Amino acid sequence: MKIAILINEGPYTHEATDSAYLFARAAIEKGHQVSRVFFYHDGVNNSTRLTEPPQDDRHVVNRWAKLAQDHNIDLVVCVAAALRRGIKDENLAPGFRISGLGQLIEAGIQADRLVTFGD
Amino acid sequence: MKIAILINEGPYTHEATDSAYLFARAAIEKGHQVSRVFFYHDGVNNSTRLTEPPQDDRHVVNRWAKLAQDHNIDLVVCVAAALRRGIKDENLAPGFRISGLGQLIEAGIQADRLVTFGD
Amino acid sequence: MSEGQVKKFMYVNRKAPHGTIYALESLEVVLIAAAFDQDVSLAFMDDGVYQLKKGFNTKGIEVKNFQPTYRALDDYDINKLYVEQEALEARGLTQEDMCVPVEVLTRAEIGKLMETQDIVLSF
Amino acid sequence: MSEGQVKKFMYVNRKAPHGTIYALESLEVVLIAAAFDQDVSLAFMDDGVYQLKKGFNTKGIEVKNFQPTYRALDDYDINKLYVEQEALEARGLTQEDMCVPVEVLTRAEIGKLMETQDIVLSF
Amino acid sequence: MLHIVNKSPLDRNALDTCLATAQGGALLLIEDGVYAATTGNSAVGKLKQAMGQMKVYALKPDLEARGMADRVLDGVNLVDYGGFVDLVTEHATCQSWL
Amino acid sequence: MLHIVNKSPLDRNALDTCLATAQGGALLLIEDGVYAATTGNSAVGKLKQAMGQMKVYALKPDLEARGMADRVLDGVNLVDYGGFVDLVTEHATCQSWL
Repeated sequence: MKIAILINEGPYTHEATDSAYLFARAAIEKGHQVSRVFFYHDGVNNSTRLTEPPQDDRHVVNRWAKLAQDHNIDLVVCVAAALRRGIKDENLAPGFRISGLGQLIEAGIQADRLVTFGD
Repeated sequence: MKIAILINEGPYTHEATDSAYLFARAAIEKGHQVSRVFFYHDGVNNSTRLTEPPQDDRHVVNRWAKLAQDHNIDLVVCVAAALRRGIKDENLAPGFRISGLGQLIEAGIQADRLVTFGD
Repeated sequence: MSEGQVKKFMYVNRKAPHGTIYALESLEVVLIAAAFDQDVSLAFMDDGVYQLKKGFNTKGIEVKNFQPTYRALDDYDINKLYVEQEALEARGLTQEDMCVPVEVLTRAEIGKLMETQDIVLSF
Repeated sequence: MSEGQVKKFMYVNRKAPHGTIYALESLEVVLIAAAFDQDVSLAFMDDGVYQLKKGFNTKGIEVKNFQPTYRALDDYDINKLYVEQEALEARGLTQEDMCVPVEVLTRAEIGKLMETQDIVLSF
Repeated sequence: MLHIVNKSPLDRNALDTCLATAQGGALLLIEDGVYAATTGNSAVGKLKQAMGQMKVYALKPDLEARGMADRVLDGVNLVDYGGFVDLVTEHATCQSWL
Repeated sequence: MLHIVNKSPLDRNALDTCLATAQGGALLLIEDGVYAATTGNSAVGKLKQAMGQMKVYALKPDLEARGMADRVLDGVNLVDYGGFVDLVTEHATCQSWL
């Protein structure tokens, strides 16, 4: 099945992006396709290349980028939400792209399921 | 009176930083001194120089910086919380400085009041 | 882009305005959604009904008043707005307090509508 | 740095662990506070009592288990930990479920203690 | 002391816990917390009861932003940000019930 | 449809509204929502009542992280992330009660 994911909260502060990541990985392991992850609201903060979590902690941004690269997931960051919060090409992590809200609606139309993670 | 402020949430998503700003401005207007604003948790996101809110909206980061410059307020961003969330010298807005949690405790000791704004 | 498909999208709003940005950013999604010629409906539940309370005056908190945008929804052919009856009652509000025309439904009725959707988005 | 002053700091924790980072980052503040030779106490209220529930096993959610840090508090001479009795009861928990020694107080008793503080910090 | 509540009484438990914990003093409702001070809200019973023990204030700019300034419960004192500052300075400590 | 609740039942109203709205289907408790599935929690009455109309699941890794995996209410089905995926694919739609 083709599954799309919406993430509404940033890294570390809320469990949302962790739950979404573990869900996405499990979906792929079960043979499903995760077509797109859309980052909205504070979720855009998952895409900054500048995070440096403690060494004994997970690296939320990098593991999304790695999962996306390995399994061809389109990681889309909402441009309007990103501008408000200070995410731009200059601090965007590799593997993410900035685009419009239309990409969320499109993901909903094209995927078989859309699952939301937030606060 | 000497007043310190703690802000636990980022710009735009929560009203916390708006309330804190309007409170700080009113305190100054009443002749009090706002000695330090400490940004913790997602509050560190108030210090990125990269935000570009819609033109008809308030600019949360810049107005903190301006208020601080005009009234000698020490804007301190917690280093541990900032590293986790991708705030570093390279994207730090002018007027803010990154330092340790000790600055929060010190603010509490030295100020007459400490007021917290968050979620 | 939409491949000619029409899906039923429901946007569920349960959060108060201003305290958080969800109400405003949810509205931004809905406006974009209108361009995709999908079947769009909005449900306002719990504190979400406060989003439609007439008479926002945001000067004192120095933020933009986004309430006029709700009145623009009809221009985008978005006119299925459902408001939870129990939520209104618990907050001392009535249909007349709403800034746009809405249909008042019980929670159970909203639940039944939800079952008929292809996509439910919650903010 | 502390100018020789000793103030009474109370840290109020009302949020569940893991769902949000507040529990962990609050603990980081408390550890730093210890270095300032202030009078420190911690109150755990509402879902905050879950922060001390014995037996965290965070392998499955792949985050660091910060519970051992609570057991280190005593090494920093932080040993005034108050837990809300009503919160424990509403959650089916008892003092024996806590991972560190605590004093169980009613809400009213915590309220009285709060009145004796110089600084109350809430996360 | 001054107790500050910024959460809607029908969404979260902050007001309930605040009222059960506070030993007198004052309560200031800000942000989404101001809904607790509006007539017809099912939380007003609790607030009325609290008024016996503590003075209750609500931030007017937050009420106005939400279109609720014309339905404030009798006995609630409205303040602007300057009044908020005064409440903070008049009380020795404050606790924000986040 | 699948209803997903990630909030503690004693902190927010998400579970209450979900249960009052859902027309059958399944309920999955994740993140802080898993506390609703633990014995002795004052919300268990509601959950037991809901079990008459819908199947109830809870995410085991979230229960374990919170030290609550050994006190799960009878009748609650534990799933891992793979089971979460199955629930999403088995139901035509899902709603996250944020």
